Amino acid sequence: MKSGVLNLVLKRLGIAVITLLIVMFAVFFATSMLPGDTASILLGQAATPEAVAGLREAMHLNDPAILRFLLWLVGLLHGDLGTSYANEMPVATLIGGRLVNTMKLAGITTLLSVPLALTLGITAAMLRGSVYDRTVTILSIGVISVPEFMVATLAVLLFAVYLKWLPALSSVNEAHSLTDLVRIYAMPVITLTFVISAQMIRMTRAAVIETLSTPYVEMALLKGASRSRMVLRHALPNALGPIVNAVALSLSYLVGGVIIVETIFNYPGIAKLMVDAVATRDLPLIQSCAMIFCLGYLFLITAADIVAILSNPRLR
Amino acid sequence: MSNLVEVRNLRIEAKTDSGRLVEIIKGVSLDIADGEIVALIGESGSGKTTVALSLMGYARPGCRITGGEINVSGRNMAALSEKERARLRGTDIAYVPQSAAASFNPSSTVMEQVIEVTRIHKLMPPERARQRAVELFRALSLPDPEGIGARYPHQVSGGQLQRLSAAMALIGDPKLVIFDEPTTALDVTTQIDVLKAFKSVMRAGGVAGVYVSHDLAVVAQIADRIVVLKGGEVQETGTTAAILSAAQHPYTRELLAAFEPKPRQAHADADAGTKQLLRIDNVTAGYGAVRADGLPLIRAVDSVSLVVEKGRNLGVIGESGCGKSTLARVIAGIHPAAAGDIVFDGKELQRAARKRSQDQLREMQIVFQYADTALNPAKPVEDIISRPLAFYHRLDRQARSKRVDELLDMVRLPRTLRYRHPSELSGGQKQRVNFARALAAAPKLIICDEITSALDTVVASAVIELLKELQRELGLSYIFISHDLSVVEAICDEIMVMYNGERVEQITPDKVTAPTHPYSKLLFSSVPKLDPTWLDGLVRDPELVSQYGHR
Amino acid sequence: RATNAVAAEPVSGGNFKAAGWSSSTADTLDPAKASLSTDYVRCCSLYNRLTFLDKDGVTQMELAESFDSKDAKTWTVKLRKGVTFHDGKDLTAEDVVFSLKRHLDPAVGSKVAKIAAQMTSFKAVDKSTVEITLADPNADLPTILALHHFMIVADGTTDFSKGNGTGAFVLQTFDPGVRSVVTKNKNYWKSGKPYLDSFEFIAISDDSARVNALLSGDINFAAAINPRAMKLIGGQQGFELSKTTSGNYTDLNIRLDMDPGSKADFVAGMKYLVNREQIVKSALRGLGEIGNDQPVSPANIFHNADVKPKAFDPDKAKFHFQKAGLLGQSIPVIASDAATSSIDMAMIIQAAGAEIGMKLDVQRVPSDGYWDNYWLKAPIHFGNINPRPTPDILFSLLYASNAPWNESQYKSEKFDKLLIEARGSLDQAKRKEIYGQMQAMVSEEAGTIIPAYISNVDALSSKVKGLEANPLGGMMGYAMAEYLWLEA
Amino acid sequence: MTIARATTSRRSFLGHSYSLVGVVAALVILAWTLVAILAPYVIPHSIGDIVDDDYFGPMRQGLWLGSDYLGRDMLSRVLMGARYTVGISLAAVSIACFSGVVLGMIAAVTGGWLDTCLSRFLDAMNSIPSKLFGLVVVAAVGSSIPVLILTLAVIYIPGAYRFARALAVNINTMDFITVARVRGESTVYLIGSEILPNIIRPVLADFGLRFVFIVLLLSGLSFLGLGLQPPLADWGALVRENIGGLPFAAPAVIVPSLAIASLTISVNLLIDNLPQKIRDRDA
Ligand SMILES: Nc1ncnc2c1ncn2[C@@H]1O[C@H](COP(=O)(O)OP(=O)(O)OP(=O)(O)O)[C@@H](O)[C@H]1O
Ligand SMILES: Nc1ncnc2c1ncn2[C@@H]1O[C@H](COP(=O)(O)OP(=O)(O)OP(=O)(O)O)[C@@H](O)[C@H]1O
Ligand SMILES: [Mg+2]
Ligand SMILES: [Mg+2]
Ligand code: NI
Repeated sequence: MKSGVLNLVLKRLGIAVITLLIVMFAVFFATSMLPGDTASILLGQAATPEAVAGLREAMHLNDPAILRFLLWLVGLLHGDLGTSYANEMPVATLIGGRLVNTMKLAGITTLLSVPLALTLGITAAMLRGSVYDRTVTILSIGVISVPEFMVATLAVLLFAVYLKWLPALSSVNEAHSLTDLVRIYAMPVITLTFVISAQMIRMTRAAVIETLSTPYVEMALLKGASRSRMVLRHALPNALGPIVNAVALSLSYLVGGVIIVETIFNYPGIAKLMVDAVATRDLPLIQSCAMIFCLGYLFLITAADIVAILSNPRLR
Repeated sequence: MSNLVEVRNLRIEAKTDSGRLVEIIKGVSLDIADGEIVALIGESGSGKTTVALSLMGYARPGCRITGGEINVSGRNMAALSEKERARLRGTDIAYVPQSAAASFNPSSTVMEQVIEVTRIHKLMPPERARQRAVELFRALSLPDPEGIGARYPHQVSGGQLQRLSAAMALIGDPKLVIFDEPTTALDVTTQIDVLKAFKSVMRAGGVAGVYVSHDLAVVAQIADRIVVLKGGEVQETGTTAAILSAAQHPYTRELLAAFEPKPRQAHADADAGTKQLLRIDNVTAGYGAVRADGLPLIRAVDSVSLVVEKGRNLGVIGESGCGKSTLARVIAGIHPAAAGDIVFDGKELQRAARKRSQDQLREMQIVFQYADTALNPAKPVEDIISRPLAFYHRLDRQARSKRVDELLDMVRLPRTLRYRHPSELSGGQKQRVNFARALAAAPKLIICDEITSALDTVVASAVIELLKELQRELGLSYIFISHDLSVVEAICDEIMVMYNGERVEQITPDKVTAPTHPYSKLLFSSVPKLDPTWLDGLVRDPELVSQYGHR
Repeated sequence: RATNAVAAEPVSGGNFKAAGWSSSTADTLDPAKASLSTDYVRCCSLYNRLTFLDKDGVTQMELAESFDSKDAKTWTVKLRKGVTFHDGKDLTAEDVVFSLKRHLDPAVGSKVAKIAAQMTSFKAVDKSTVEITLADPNADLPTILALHHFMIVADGTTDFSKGNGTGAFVLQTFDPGVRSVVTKNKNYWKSGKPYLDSFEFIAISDDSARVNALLSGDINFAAAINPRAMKLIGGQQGFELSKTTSGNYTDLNIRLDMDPGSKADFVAGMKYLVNREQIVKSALRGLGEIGNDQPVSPANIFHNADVKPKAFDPDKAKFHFQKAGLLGQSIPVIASDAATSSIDMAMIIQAAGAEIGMKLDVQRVPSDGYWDNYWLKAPIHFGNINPRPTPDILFSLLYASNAPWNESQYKSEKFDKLLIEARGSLDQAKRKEIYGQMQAMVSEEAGTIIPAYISNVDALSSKVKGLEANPLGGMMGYAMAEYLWLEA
Repeated sequence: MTIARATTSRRSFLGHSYSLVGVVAALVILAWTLVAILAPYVIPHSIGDIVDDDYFGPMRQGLWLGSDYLGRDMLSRVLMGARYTVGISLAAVSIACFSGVVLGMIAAVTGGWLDTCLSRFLDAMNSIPSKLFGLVVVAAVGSSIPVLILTLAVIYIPGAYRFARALAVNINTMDFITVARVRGESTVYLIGSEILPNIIRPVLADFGLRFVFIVLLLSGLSFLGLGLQPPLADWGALVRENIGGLPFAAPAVIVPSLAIASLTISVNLLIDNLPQKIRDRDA
């Protein structure tokens, strides 16, 4: 059994590496499809043909793009993410702190939203068709149907501008104490929780409802199990597969999708970095960011797949 | 109040999806005294499971207890709050479900589920509960009583699961145990051990029981009294001896009469130019990793050869887990053989069904053992049965509808059932829908895997009659897998005995009294008799039991 | 309500936090590469220029003590003495020569390479004198060198991440695309300045977030706020607005060398179709001045007030379109968020067109890559031009026949001649006259429609003092850090 | 199961049973669809016309929903916005879910290489940032409403695929699928008639959520220059361009938000309370 799981994990890791390569190439291809290159974009309005040609020469952009891509891949094998075209800093330096920030935000949001969403999803499933269930449905759909930037802006207006309880900006460098930390992260985390919870709530609800009608849950009832025991001990473990998939898909949003939250709260994370990189056609930076997103995504779905398999002894 | 259980005028209604109410239990009353075992017998679909469940104050989804009282040790289960009911379930009243396989949570170990009752009601420390469970496993003659608890449900055979669910019910020392067809998946040799265990446990603890079964011989061994149900009404109640020897009600008599199936008449054209329909040679198949020689690690079927002649039937019997279903799947091409040849109707068949032609697929139909999982839960019965009609025979809508009615009639199902989903059927009803679907294909050979295990004697013998009739009219052949020897005897021209994946003997029905192989001897001597004293008086050859009993 | 803080007694101290509107990983401390307001603000706090433009648009000396030339071709620049870089090195002529010469190297990627190209030779005459020779006479050189890109850096600098300049602040933190913090330069050569202990600059690209951050007290200063937020801030205690009308404009360019711009009547019709008043009123919410299709704004001393804006006249427009035979055809107009307010302007023009049966197909294209892919290229597109200190720069960059950014492909020999004549002349009155004539020419003949000069509004906490408007743009021409102080 | 029983009262009509909530939700959707169809004939002002000197004007006679940031009539813009939000989103989500679910079921039924390749390919697609993807689409094929719909669909196919496949894989191991297989049924029948009916509920729930996501992403793509061109605007874009009115509680930002919420909530409630065909016909 144990070695079976190990084998499975190794196999999945191998497949993940291949997926990563596909993504890297797709991103490369996409980037080279975009009109304009780093030189002309950096020069912006000042991009005269001569100036662009000169800068291209100086930045070694005249080498074929595919060659630069391959060189970057080779560098990657040595743990070198390359140097940004746009500002000549090592990509690792540019990404470093921001990646940590992104992870922090994602981590805190996960800690808050996953338990919340699962609780709401499970309770809604238990009380299916009740007023409570409907309220949860309406609220969760209502909350995601409000655009993210509006939720964030409303939160700022309310908590920062009118009530002055929280700062409007999440300046991570000003966190010196736990209270600071709470104050800084409160609004971004709440906004993101709003955004990602609905999917988890709905999918948890759907999955638990499916398992609640199985004979073994009925059997648990006939053993005198309480409602919570039936759900937590019998229904939930068997609904875990779809639930962890939904959780993984929702959380993957936290890696690359938080651009709006980063913008509004001025939170220096990696999503904005990627947008900047695309805007400047900064291939090494785009590739590195894309790789991080992809790794995050692959990590999550692989973890989800493995949890799903582990939770079902039949698949082990 | 003198009796442990007093049910008065119980009414249970089911609500169909149009909101129409159907009364499925129409005023049932019954009593069970302390320590008494009452058997519920009767027609499949008569409401046995429903009545049994109502004793726990429970009605299946879509059903509702609408009237009457269900007093269990003085409390009306129907009127209690859900919380109070939960307190009684598992401790005062325990339930052994009809389909044990589906009633185990696939994601937790068997032991956890067996001792769960003690956790829920805080009856004893888990350590103590585990010890007790192991004692019960041993009493129920489960193999490896110490280790079996650590397995997951899918690692345990169907017959074993049935016994494990009995252990699950008994661990809370209930005052009343409800057994819903607890031995349907057991071969007769195992059944004996289990029945003995039930009897001793119940007798020792003074436990009362409700025993739902279609098997009159089994009921005869275990029950003190018998309640006969039909169409949601009690037909007759009486002590076991009285019912068996002097039944009053015509339906009961019918049931009893049907218990002794008419033995198969020698085939009219038995000798007239028999032709081979199916021949398999040295087929080997199994599960697990494939070894270097191309054979699987675990061999469930080991070099089995057999022949089925046109218009003749082959019975396959043997212990639970001996490879009967696997053999059926191999022939049908669902589980391609690792070695061996299959010749059907003169032509060599591909091992995998995928590669066989549509006609070949149609001509050989298989009826799966577990009707629960073989029916698509999302489709109504009529869609399920009419699909082969549309697929193989391209019948139009009207013709299909007509044929569905005919098929339902053939398997003794009311026509109104056609609109229901499988979840709204009783165990035996599902089994018959499953069979009707195979008939719809109009095949030459039907592989029947336990198609009567959930049927009462009347319906079962009707189905057997149907099989014979079809055979006469259309020259069909059957491979008949069953644990029920009398049914096999009734229909089969040849009987193959399997043991541990191998074919140990092939005999003809008229010779069942004199099998040559020792395992066959043990098997045939274990068939229960309608005589209530049979079990207590049974003496088996201890050597045989130790050699072929449960490992 | 656009209050300018009246000079009170400045106080020293305080940490100042300001937010601009854009930032990116391409943020740089290399003045030659500076391209966004963020870069300008940072460079202004770290470096000095030889000259700068004061609030009235008059060129003042900064690191230079004097600019002298007899023929406007060879210029002698005397440098201020006693100026040191942050690393302690003295400012010398070599530094100036290095700083200016860099722009000619294509590898540097200077934004002003084209303008710098007229400087053909540099000579460090002595430690504090530099001689600059131009290809052709240009009286505006002192003003040209007031551009933000011509900041003076230390000789031989290749790594600009230290921000080593002579400016009022010393770099503490710089995180491209995120923020920068600079602290007071104790040895600053302008005595008493700066007042602030530290100056932090971030960018909040979301308009309302920027305003909200100011209102919640997270920052002291929000640059370039949306005009629609004025109502909000104006109604609040403790906040003020500062309005600057500089020469910034968003223009609609119709290329004269392509269809449909090659039909003169189409261009004429479009000029009548643009409802300038409505653009100022609705798109800019009053924060702008009506323009008359030429680039020299009223803030500039050379502005010709006699060139009147064309009145909105759909009938005349219809007449011209009919004459051009284009009425009823669908004409694509490219707009993008990259060019401020261009989408709103396009919609206003489109709506006016719809009234007279002129179908304008407004195409919103991504701001990403806009300048590269559409600007100057599409037959009809929007541009956005930042303020430039002199008409010469504007005309030679945008309208001369060989101008690199000739937005409408306007070609006029007469115009080119006038441009060179004015450039070489040291006679202010004559230049004003020539520039006036040129303004009239482009207004009438070029394919560029400049409906309005866009004002910039910065919002700030009332505690911030010392802010004055500057023709080079908001935030006192991006140089505010040095001049502001925080009321105790 | 007592604990998972719908308690809604249902009414029947034309061989189907309906719940009240479902009917109300369907009516809301129907109303918006009608608005979408009729909008051009009923809007009081042209959506590009500036009719108010003020901006973020309040609700008042003539401008029933106030004015937007440019002073245009909000009522007209919201009514016209329904066309794009309802039409484009529904088209896109249908394409996305249809292709995703069909591919997912095919992968689950077929298994083997096809499954692996398809899964990896779609995983890879899912990890390409949608902004990059959008830009590439604009650059490669330009911008039009069909392109916008396809882009939205392509962005959401991998998610729908993953979810449907996860569900279908479980069903695929059931005996009744084996029964159909040995009957010789085609893949099309297997996925359409045997698997789909068993996963339809979660698939529809997923459809509802994806619909919400697409409604929101729609405006994001418009801002990338993909699809809707000014002065046309979908509801998300209306919220976005008028977000500056939020501190003033301007109807210009609140009304389109409510419109989005009413539509998306209705779609999801309808999915939870779909009319059910009544099988029982022997009443
Ligand atoms: N939800 C439902 N709607 C309508 N009828 C139902 C529903 N559930 C069960 N029934 C019917 O109720 C009757 C009693 O079912 P029950 O399961 O109690 O039968 P049973 O006696 O246990 O039969 P078997 O021996 O076949 O298991 C059957 O005829 C069945 O078709
Ligand atoms: N999927 C599987 N993987 C591994 N072993 C299996 C699998 N299915 C069946 N087996 C094993 O193969 C053997 C034969 O199983 P099979 O189902 O053919 O038994 P059977 O004779 O039909 O028993 P029963 O009478 O209980 O239905 C058993 O020992 C069983 O444990
Ligand atoms: Mg039953
Ligand atoms: Mg079997
Ligand atoms: Ni039986």
